[in-house]
Amino acid sequence: MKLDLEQLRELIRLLDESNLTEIEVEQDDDRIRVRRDPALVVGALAAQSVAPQVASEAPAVESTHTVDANGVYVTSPFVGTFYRSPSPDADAFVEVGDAVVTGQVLCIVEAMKLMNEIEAETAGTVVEVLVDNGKPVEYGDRLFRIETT
Amino acid sequence: MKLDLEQLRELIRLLDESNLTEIEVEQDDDRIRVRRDPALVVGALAAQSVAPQVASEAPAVESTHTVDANGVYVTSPFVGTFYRSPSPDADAFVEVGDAVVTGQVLCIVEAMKLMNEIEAETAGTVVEVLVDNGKPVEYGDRLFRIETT
Amino acid sequence: MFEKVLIANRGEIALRVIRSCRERGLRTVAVHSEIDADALHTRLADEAICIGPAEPSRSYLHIPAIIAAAEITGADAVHPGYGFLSENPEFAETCAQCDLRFIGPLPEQMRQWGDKVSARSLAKSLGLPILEGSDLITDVDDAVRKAEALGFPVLLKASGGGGGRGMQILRSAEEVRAAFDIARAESLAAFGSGALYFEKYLERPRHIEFQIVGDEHGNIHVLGERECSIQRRHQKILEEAPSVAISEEQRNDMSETIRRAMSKAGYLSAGTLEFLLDERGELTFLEMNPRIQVEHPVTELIMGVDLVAEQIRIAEGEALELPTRQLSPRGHAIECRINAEDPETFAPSPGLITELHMAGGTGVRVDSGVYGGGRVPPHYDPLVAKLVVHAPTRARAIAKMRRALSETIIGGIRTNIPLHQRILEHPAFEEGRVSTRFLDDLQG
Amino acid sequence: MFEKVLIANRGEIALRVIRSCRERGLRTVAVHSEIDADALHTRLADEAICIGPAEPSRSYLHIPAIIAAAEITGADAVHPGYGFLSENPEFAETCAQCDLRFIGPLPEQMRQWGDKVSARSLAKSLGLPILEGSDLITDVDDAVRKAEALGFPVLLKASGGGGGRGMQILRSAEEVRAAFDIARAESLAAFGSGALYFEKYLERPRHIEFQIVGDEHGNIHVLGERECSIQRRHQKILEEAPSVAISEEQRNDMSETIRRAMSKAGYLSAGTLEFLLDERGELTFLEMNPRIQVEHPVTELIMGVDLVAEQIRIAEGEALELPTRQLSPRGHAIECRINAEDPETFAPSPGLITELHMAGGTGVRVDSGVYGGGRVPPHYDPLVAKLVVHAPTRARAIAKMRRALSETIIGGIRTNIPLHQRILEHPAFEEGRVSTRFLDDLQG
Repeated sequence: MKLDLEQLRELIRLLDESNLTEIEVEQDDDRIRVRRDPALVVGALAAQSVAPQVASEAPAVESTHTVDANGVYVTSPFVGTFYRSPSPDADAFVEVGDAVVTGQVLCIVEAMKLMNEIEAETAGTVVEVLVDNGKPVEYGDRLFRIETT
Repeated sequence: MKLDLEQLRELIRLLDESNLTEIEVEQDDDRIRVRRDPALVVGALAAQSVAPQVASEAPAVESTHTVDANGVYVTSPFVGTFYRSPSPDADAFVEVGDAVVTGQVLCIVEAMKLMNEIEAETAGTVVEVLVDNGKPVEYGDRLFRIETT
Repeated sequence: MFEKVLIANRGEIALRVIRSCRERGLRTVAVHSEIDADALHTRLADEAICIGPAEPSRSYLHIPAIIAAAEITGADAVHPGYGFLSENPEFAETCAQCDLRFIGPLPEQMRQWGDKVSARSLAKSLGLPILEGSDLITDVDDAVRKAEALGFPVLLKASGGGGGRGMQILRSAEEVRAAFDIARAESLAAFGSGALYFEKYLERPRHIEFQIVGDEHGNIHVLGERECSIQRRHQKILEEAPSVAISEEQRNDMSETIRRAMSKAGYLSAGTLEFLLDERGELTFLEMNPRIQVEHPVTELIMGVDLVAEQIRIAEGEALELPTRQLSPRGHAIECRINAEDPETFAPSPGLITELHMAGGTGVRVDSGVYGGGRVPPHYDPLVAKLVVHAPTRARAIAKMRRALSETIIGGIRTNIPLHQRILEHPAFEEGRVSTRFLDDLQG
Repeated sequence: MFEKVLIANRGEIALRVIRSCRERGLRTVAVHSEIDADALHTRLADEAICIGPAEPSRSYLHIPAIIAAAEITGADAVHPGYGFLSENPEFAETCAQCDLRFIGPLPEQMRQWGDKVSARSLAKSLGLPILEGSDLITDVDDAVRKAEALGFPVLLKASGGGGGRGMQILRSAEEVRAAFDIARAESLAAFGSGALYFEKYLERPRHIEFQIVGDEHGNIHVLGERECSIQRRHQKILEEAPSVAISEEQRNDMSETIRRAMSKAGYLSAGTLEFLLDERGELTFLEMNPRIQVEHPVTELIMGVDLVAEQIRIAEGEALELPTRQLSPRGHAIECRINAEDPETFAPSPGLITELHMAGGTGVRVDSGVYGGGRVPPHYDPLVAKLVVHAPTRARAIAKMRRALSETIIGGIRTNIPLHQRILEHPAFEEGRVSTRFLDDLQG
């Protein structure tokens, strides 16, 4: 297969400049398709013109996980204060590099004096801790990045 | 594979101007498909209907003529009242089908009790009279359509 | 003095509270759902905390999330606005337990006035004239006896109900027998209580309400009445103050009666006493709303007060800033609630606001919760803005509101502006001949 | 009574006039250039006529086009707003010849007050205190003599000038000799007249102006003063009323002096007398503006009047609607002119308004000429909106304006809101210590 990169770049540029989500071209036995996430189109348009919008039809984040190209994120299911360990003197529940199993406690989010333990919903390896110990978190804030196994 | 980018741009423009979400063209062994997110269509239309309209950099209409695909239009250089003849009893200056020469009087636009004779700036044939006798006209209103010779 | 106030609401009332806070030099915290990440209150507060997804039960009604947001931001008081948690005594109690001052009445006052039958008997004991009605009904035979004693037509109401839900007009003993058991079951399902009672049904009453504010120091101010008869399915859509149907003498008499009653009750913060005005001109107490109301601006304009600022002062333990003498209305004010809805079908019309011009100029006040380029989400109530005018006379206020509506542009969504224009052009409205049936008559 | 009024202007003042017309039941005609086909005044008037291309000289300044628009729409009066043709006596005369009532002063009054030297001597003859100055200067030697007689520094001004153009501060005889011939040539080029004169130059004066209205029946009302010292290159950007520098006694005395003077002059319609207030507290007449002014709303708010409605009444031949007693200011009002310009460089910033939220709530008035989703064209003055607040005290008005600015969102273009915020946060402004040099000091 021989790629005409210039042509591909041109296609991507066209898509970028438009508010389309997909372009597909088929010729003889060749087929090129370029796509992007509709959510990004909204962002692009908003930057261009009016509106910064979370599309109203976007599904609510029901779980405490979100996924993107970079991995699985554990997100905060509560507003509260983030703690990495059960008490100030104790070791952190998990560190970067640790393997975790489903149901393992990753951290605590304190709200209304209650210590809510946040458990892993998938097994994997902790590759990033995204909030400092003792910092406030909002609903949906990303806490950890996990590489699933 | 050789892409006809001009054709593709035209397709994108067509999609943009419409409220469609997808166009697919298949010819012989070639196929082109352009798509966009349905959520964006409303936005795009709204943006069209909102906006600006006369681009600020558009040149002012300096002459009393405008041209579009359908021909040459004689436009009103004044606000006033449109008269097709020099007096109520007289014949109209021109009728549909008349040939006119440059400088020939086509009508009168009265403003501040002054009778302003509007002259043809190009030769041609009158193919349409667009305002009724005695009606008010604004600056830039189309008065006649002329087929140039 | 507070330093930071969390506003447990959204839309125009959240912005309304931000305004009074900011003018007093207080910092503000907005809480918002995910869908409201770019909402006006989120953008304009000093801090904003995402507390949950779009569904109200998991965000604006979710007490732990709101309390946690106050904790992490260090807010020292909470203003609940109207709707959502504003009349929830558990929320007020939770705030108190968490050292957060709740800007509103005491939890026990919410309980006292929240149940309609207990509110009626409390009002009666405080010396307020109440609409003739019955005690709680025990069974269907008791219902017939009580209805006949009262005289038909009667209104069957759920003691735990509100906003006009669960009400039925009954015009004979047969209708009572046919309706009673079903109504009890419905009330149980809807409000968790099958407690029902009767009120005398008035055919064409006016809805008149009196605004009060009270402080910890025993001061109660009665700030005149509002006329809120223009309603659709018990939802007010246009309000004015003062009412053409209330004479200065009746206003002063009723204000004094209310002042004495509410002083006795020791009422704290802002509240509204709702009355019906019958065709003979008699006012009878209906219910009490222990919160700031949507239509409070008409009172603010004619009385020259800032009711939200007074609520904040009261919660800080200060005395009211109002003069001790009875205030008199100055001029006339009208409010139109601009809803994102189809003016014919009343179907909600959420979406992107592509064009926006709110009315301006002399004597026009706009309390809006949206912005041009922003989005009206489908999850919440359709009120996008309140257009309020103030003029020396009612006729001039009507002329001003007509011109204010005529210059309002809200593109991209449909609004009920055409309905308001029909109301304001109607001869009966112009002459002040209105009742709670006005809109039914207009559309019927 | 008029039936239909043509508004020979655009932007916020055109909308301002539409409002007063509509509240009086008058129909309105907008005139607009091609570029303004979707402008707010075009959209909101009852009728709109395109009168020419974007260039003002061929549209908003083009007298025949405006008169013809009035003819074809059957308008019976013309309101000129401010700027454009508002002080053009030929336009007022042409209107009269075409049976159109010009809503403003008489042409001869515009001429009397339009030339600065003749305005000075007229004012002096009417008993107004005038800033020390010279007669017209004949040549350079005469200039040196006159400047020395007056005492340095002096201000060299063009009699036909305006808006601060063609003015020079001179501090010695040498500077006078060096400047005179060039200034004369420049004045000739700019204003068609080389007539120059001197005024005493005050280092840090305040700019104070008094609003008047007069009717055909000999009534003249003086509606207090405005403080307009916050200027950039002689363009006002923030105004307030009343002025902290004027005592009640001085206000009453000067109002009475002006009332007598303008009664003698028989002045018709709205007008403004501009004064300088020197550091000893003395007011001296500077010039008279025979039109409605941009900053008129601050007077409307503290005096409770509608100046445009009064202009219309006066032009209809009616008597003023104001009470005969002297009105007293109630509370304090501040206006910020929101311009589409870079707040640092002051470069114009036209374009599409992608997001819009104008301030609202209690005590805020917005007079805007734009809408969200609309465009600010580059051809006209950059004023997009006036934000005006009214509160019981100056301190509260400042707090209210700060919060009003904080909640104003105008996306897609840059505005001078950050500059206003810096002014309102400045201790000298808070304390009311301002002069016409305030902005130079702030930015210097």
